Amino acid sequence: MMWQSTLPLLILLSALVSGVAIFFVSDNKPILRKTLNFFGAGSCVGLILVMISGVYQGQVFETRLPLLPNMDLVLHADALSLLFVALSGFLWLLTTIYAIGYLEQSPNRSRFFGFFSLCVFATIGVALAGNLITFLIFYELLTLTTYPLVVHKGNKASLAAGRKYLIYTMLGGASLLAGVVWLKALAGSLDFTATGILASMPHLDPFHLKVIFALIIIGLGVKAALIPLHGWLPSAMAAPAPVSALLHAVAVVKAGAFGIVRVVYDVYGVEFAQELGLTIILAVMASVTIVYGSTRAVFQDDLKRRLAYSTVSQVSYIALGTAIAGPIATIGGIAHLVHQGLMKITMFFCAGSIAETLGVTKVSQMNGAGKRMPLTMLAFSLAVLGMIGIPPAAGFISKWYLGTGALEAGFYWVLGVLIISSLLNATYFLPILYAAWFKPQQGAWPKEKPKGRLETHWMLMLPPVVTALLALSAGLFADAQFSPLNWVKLIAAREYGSEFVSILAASSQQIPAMWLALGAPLLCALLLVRKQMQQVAHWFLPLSAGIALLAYAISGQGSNTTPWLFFGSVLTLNDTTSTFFLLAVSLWLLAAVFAVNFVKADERKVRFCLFFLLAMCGNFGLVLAQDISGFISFFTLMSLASYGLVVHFDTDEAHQAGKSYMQWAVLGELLLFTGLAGLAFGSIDPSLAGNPEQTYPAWVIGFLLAGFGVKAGLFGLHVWLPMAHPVAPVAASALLSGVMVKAGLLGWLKFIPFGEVAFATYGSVLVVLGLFAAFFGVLVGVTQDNPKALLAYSTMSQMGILIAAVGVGLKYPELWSLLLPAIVLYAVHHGLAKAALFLFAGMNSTLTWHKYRWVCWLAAALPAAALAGLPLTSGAVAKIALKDVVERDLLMGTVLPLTATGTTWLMMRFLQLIAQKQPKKVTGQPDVLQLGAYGTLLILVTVLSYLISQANGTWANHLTAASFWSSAWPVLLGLGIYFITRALPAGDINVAYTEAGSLVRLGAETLSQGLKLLKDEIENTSWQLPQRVVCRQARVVGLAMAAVRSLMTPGVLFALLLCMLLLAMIAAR
Amino acid sequence: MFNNMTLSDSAQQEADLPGSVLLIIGMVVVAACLFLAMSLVQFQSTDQPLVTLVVSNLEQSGVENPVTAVLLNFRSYDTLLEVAVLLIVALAVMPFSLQDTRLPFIKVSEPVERSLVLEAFLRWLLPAIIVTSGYLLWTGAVLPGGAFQAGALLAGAGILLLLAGHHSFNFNAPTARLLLVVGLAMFLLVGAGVVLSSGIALAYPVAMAGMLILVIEVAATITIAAVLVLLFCALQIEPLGPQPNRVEKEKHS
Amino acid sequence: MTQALLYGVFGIALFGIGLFGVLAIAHVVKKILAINICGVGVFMVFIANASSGAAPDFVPHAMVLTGIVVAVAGTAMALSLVVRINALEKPEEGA
Amino acid sequence: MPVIDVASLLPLLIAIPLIGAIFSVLLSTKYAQVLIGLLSALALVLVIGLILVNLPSVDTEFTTPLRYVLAGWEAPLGIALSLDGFSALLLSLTVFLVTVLTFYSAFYFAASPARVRFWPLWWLLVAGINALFLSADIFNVYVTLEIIGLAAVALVALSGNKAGLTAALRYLLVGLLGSLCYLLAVALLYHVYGTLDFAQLAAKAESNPLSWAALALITVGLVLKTALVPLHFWLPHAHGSAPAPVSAILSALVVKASFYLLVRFWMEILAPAVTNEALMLLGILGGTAILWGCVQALRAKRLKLMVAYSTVAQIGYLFLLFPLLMSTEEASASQLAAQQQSALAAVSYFIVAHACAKAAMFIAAGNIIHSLGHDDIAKLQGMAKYMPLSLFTFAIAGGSLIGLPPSAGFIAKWLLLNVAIDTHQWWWVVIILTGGLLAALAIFRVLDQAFIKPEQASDHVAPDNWQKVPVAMPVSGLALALCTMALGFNADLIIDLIAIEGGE
Repeated sequence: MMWQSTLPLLILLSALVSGVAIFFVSDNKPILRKTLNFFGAGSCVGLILVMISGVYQGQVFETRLPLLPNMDLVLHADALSLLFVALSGFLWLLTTIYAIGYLEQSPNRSRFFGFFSLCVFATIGVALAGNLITFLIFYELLTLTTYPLVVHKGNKASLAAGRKYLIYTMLGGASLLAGVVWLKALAGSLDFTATGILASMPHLDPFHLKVIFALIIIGLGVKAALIPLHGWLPSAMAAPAPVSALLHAVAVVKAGAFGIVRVVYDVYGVEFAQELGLTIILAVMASVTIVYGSTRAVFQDDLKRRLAYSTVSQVSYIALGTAIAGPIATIGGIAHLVHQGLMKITMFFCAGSIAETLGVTKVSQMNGAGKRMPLTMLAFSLAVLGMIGIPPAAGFISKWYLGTGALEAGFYWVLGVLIISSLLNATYFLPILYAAWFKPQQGAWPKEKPKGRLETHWMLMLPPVVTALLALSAGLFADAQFSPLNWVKLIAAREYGSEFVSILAASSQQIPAMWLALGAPLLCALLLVRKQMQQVAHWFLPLSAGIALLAYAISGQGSNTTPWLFFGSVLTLNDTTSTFFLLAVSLWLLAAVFAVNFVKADERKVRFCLFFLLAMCGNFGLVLAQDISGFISFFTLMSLASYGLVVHFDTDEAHQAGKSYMQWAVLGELLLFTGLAGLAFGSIDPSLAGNPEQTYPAWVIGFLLAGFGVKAGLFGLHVWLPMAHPVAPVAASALLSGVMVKAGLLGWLKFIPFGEVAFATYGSVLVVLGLFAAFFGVLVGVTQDNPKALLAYSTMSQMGILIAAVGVGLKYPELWSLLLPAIVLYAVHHGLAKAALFLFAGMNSTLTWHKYRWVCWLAAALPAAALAGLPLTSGAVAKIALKDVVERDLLMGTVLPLTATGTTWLMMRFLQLIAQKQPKKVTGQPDVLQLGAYGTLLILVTVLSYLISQANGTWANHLTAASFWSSAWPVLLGLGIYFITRALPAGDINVAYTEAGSLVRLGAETLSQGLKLLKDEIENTSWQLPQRVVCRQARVVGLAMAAVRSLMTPGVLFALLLCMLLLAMIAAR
Repeated sequence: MFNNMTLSDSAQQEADLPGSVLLIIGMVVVAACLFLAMSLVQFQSTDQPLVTLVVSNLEQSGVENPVTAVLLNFRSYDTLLEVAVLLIVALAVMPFSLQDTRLPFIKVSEPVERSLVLEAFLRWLLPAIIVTSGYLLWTGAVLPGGAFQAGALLAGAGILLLLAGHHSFNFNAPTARLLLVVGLAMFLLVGAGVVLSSGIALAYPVAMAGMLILVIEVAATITIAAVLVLLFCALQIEPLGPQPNRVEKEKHS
Repeated sequence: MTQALLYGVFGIALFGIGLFGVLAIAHVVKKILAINICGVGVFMVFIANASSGAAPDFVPHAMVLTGIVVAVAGTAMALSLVVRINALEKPEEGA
Repeated sequence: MPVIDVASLLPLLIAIPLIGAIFSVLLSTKYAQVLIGLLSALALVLVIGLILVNLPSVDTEFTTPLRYVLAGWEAPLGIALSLDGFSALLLSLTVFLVTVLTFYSAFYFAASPARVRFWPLWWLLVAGINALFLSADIFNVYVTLEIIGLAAVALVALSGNKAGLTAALRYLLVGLLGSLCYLLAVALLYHVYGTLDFAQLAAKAESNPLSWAALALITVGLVLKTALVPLHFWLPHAHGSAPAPVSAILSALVVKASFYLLVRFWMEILAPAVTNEALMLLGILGGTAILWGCVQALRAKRLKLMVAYSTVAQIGYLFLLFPLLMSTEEASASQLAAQQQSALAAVSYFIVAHACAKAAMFIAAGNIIHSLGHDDIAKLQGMAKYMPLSLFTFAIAGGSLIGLPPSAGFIAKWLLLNVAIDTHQWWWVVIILTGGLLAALAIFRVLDQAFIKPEQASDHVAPDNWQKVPVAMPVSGLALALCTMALGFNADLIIDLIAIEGGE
């Protein structure tokens, strides 16, 4: 059919014609120009849609024009090209909108938009190119059409940038041309074919092919900004924002990356390239670029330059994915093409908007920008989180596949690269968010435009919001039918000739009501956008928790399977999750009720509600999620949202705690990422099925233990916990200590194959660490004079017991069936009791002690006693249930009872502090809602442990004298110790860490000072050439030192841990 | 090599190349010429096919002089282009001005300085020259002679006329321009016209060949004469026209 | 060595002399003269060729005639350029 | 089957411009000359169109060149015109460029008194170029060379200033010397082989000292006229100081005419006398020319001078043809022929590409001079705003010269690189690519200036001394530039044309 051979051409022409036409429109006729622009972009998108639907139906689109003898100009629409075409076309439309808003008053607009369209024309050509020479033609055309855009401003900086850009790209172009011609001479026509064309030509000299590959990669690497060919990119920031957006997100860098994909897959063929040993070099190059780009980004204060270096780093993910031969990594790499495009364009849009609206171009000027431009910054934040690879955003999807793919191909070190890069990403991106959202504005904005009804011109606002939402949904609905990921899977399937069906094909909803539990908080969070809704925001908290409780009440056990959400989401209610959910939902509800009046009066009401609701959603979700991606997504949502709760009061202490919390949370995420990637790979690879020893390699378990250990407060990784828990508002503290800390435990329970495999070493380590923490928490806790801090240490201590129990489970798989209910029971007991204590501590100052002295004492002592494990309390039940099982383990069995002694001591100390802090005089009414919530909680503390299924029968055999005694003597001992010892100074291991950190910092600073001195010394000498060399070296070393400095304590620790785990991994193999 | 050109005699010494360079140039030129001469000497040419060809086809050429036959029949195309070369040179050296186009070709005026001997001599020399050139033209068909020789002679007449001082030529006049192109135009006209009879450009029918060649030669003679006179005019460093001031100056000196 | 050959060799010699002149002499008018000498040398080679056989060959004659016209044309043009340049230079020298 | 006898159209290609010249002399009013010019151009287009349409295609068995015997006398006695693929291509190129440049000149010379002399000389030059491409006789070629040389000199001298006249004189002397060298070679060849016809010479030619001497003389003479480094000294000034349309045709066609002859002699007429070492020598000179020309272009301070130096470099590319003709021991005769054919195709494409691009560039430069009164590169700031079309033309043409796709220049470079790699002469690849990069530097140096904001530029280009050029002037340049782009899309047409084999 005719249209099949003309459609690709038409798509090209839609960009070309409008571009050419725009040149002839005078600058005074904006309407005509805009019409032309939109007509071009719109028709392009329309035609692309037609083509996509055609390709989906299996039609072949190809335009073939004779170009040279034996060499045609081929435009071919295959799955890969469509992906890129669709991205370019769509982003063109958005960028056009943006650019019209951005350049409203600037001169030479017709020229700008003309070249802009031509640039898109070239990009589409690159995408649709069906052979190497067509690719080359459009690739070079792209260079030419971009140049006027780079120098558009016509000032010195942009001209210098333009020159640099040209020098790089021209050199690259020459190299590419040489490579292509040579290859053509060897191999003839270079039509792209799915499995590569060179593999089938056995007579070629491998040496030649290697040299050609090098030439071509150098050519493409310039645009893809591979090190050391990246120099032009940061200077090209001199261009206007829409150009940067397009350059970085779609056109130029992607053309390079896309070319690498094409050459490796469709020319050389990935297997053949691997045989030649080319992919490993490319992978190393890409990895170096990733790390280098991120490192440089950390030191940029100019926002756009920081983004530019980020691009240098991120684009190499694509090359990396390509270089790691294997279908999964391929998916990751190519998906990143789209994902990075969406996210990076959002960032540049936002950076441009901020610069245009506020005149802010530096990171250091961004304090408080979130308040002034909330929507823009929200879009920026979404993109940033995605870029770091926070699940479930788009960037995570790519990294996930890259990581799994690397494992599949045996490139373990790639995981390290990914993690280091993510860490660096977080290092340079999160401070921006922090400054924008959590720091107050400092002085007036440099060049603020008058504020209208909206925060800025709608044309500047709409595109980033749309792209941010797309980036989010690309991750959220990763496995949906039309998601980029699914499309990429199709590409990979064709490339490797295998199929990648989603594991979950069918959708089934057995407990549909649970969606309500997850949806209610999210919906309420969304409603917060409206001003009217913000008035009543405080009621949203109990409302959504109540809905969740209701939903839980009407749901039985069962699963919701949703293939299009994440990588296929599974939400399950079974014995364990049901109990945890009950715990979670009741605590959230009670805490929400407790918080209502506090929130109502708070100045940061909306922020608190937002983070509260998001954390709630995350918590509910992670309890229910049974699949890896779903769990980690909700887990992350909860972790990040809690940050807002931790720093709520905006005090220095809160920010310090928040920082520590965030650092550790990110670290945990990265450990988890590694562990889960290993886990996912183990479960994907069919050859390993049925062999748990190989499905769950030791290193994977190690990473999982450490990753969730951060959240669970595993000793050594607990540092954030005692800082973060006390500083939050009371309700939040209660939730943090009561339920959120259990998320780590839940993660272990869900993903470590307890009962199937024994990991004796890990088990022993956990037992030792857990028990040590149990006592350490007590010892440090009793020195605190803030009751909330004391409670936080108590949480650490209690979690230690749970961790030790888990350790026993790892050591003795056969005990697991008995151990699981005991652990759950203990967790529920601790959650309720600890939450009650926190609430009480928060309520303390409003209580009318003088009137209801004994009631108050009772209310305080009851949960304390429960926690201490006084006979007949829930604590006793839980402890005995645990003790019965863990007695097998000598250490645990011996030491466990003693923990009660410590807890008793601690609780006595708590009561003492409470008593000290009771108010002399209370003004105003006691808060009825708080009292009600607390009362309800007390009832739950008393009875819930007896009611849940895990407690079945345990309390019956606990009513014996022996057991009575066994739970009583430690408590008495504890009381004794309490009365012997009194006030101790406050302190924690964190102090030691800080000390160590400042030592490192001191060392680094000394060294860099020394280097600076050396540098000065050299600069003062007269020799020219060597001086420059030495200076450069000194600078590099200085940078490295600065990097060490900036990583700070968690980083150092992290690196140590990583090394150890990797050692373990290697040893285990 | 051509970068240090000079016009003045005084600058000659400075602009000349240093001796060593001259020596090298000389040696190279001598070596090249030696090689050429040696190869020429070594080579004995044997056959000269054209000698017989010219003679055998002479009858059909319309003229008896073999050189004229070659020039205006066998290789008439060369001659056509040669006339074009003359036109180019004429155009190149012509002192063009848009105002002079309306003035007549020949301007008669009182000479500044009369040369009575020359004038008297010219009165009977000019007709003789014209007749002689006509003869040269005519006889070119049989003996050495032809358009170029006749044109040169005719040009001599024109130059004499010019020197006498009564007349001056304005080559921008329409007539002059006609004279300059008439040779080429006639050549083309005849060359194209014969296509009607013979079907081939420049291929004269045998019967009319002599006459056609004569027509072409007449036109060519006129053009050649005009061009040569023009060249003479153009290359005069001191224009001969009525420029009283300068002449007076010369008188005083 | 026949007479014709001698002419030929001398023609080449003339060509060489002219060539040397063109290359070595800076004065333009002398350069033009040198080129003319070159031309004469070439024409001599032609003529020598024409008379080397038993019967004279008329084609080289015709070619030489054409060549002479062309040479005259070139010389004239060169000289006219010299004249015009000179005319442009004169006022400068006078000033 | 051809509808008409194509060969009989060949003389028209020479006659039409001659007639145009005659009428331009006779009718000297402005409109008459323009009208004559346009009519002649139209006629030429018609004739060449008819010829091309009726040309036997490469697929049929008619692969011998078209031949037209003038005056009815077969060679060796008479002179013949012949047309093969290579010359047909160059003729078409000539006609095309002449048409565009005629149109352009109509505006360029509209207000200048020089037009009276320009038009006849213009058509005589065209006649000479056409005659040269059609000629099949080595002496006739000498006459056409002189026509071209003298007409070109006369056109260069039209500028009338001292620099222009000096450049013209130098050009003339070089041309005369080159022609004389050539003529001496003609004498020698005639002495040896007794014929002047291309085909007959090619059949008789053998490798003997006189052939070598003749080839050497021809090569020196023509290389001098083609301005190959190190004999390029005259070109930049001649091309740089002539009026724009003249510069355009000089760079685009005139230097190519002598190159065309070189190709004829080296590939056909005296092919037996050719040695690999000689081919390599020419190649080395070509390579040097590429680099030297580019470096000089980079250093040039005036726009037209820069463009002229770029011509020096581009001529270097043309001479890379010669080393690529070299035979290797293992290659069979048919392989060698194919290799030579593809090398010729590449270089032909180069000729076409360079001709269009260079003409477009000179037109753009001419427009700039026309409106600014100077072409000092350092003072071109803000040009992009005032003369977008001319600048765009310059950029596109520049892209072609650099060899950026999609352009004829790219295709040409691609083909050349292909042959270089095929013949394992990789060092040319390096030189070609380096040349491209250097050219890019030179061209973007100009564009850089043009994009500087006028506000920041020095006040040389205040819009009040700005003369607007008639829109037809930039448009004709743009047409040429777009042509170079269009030629970058379908190379088959031209390559097929080249493949119509020349006489053996």
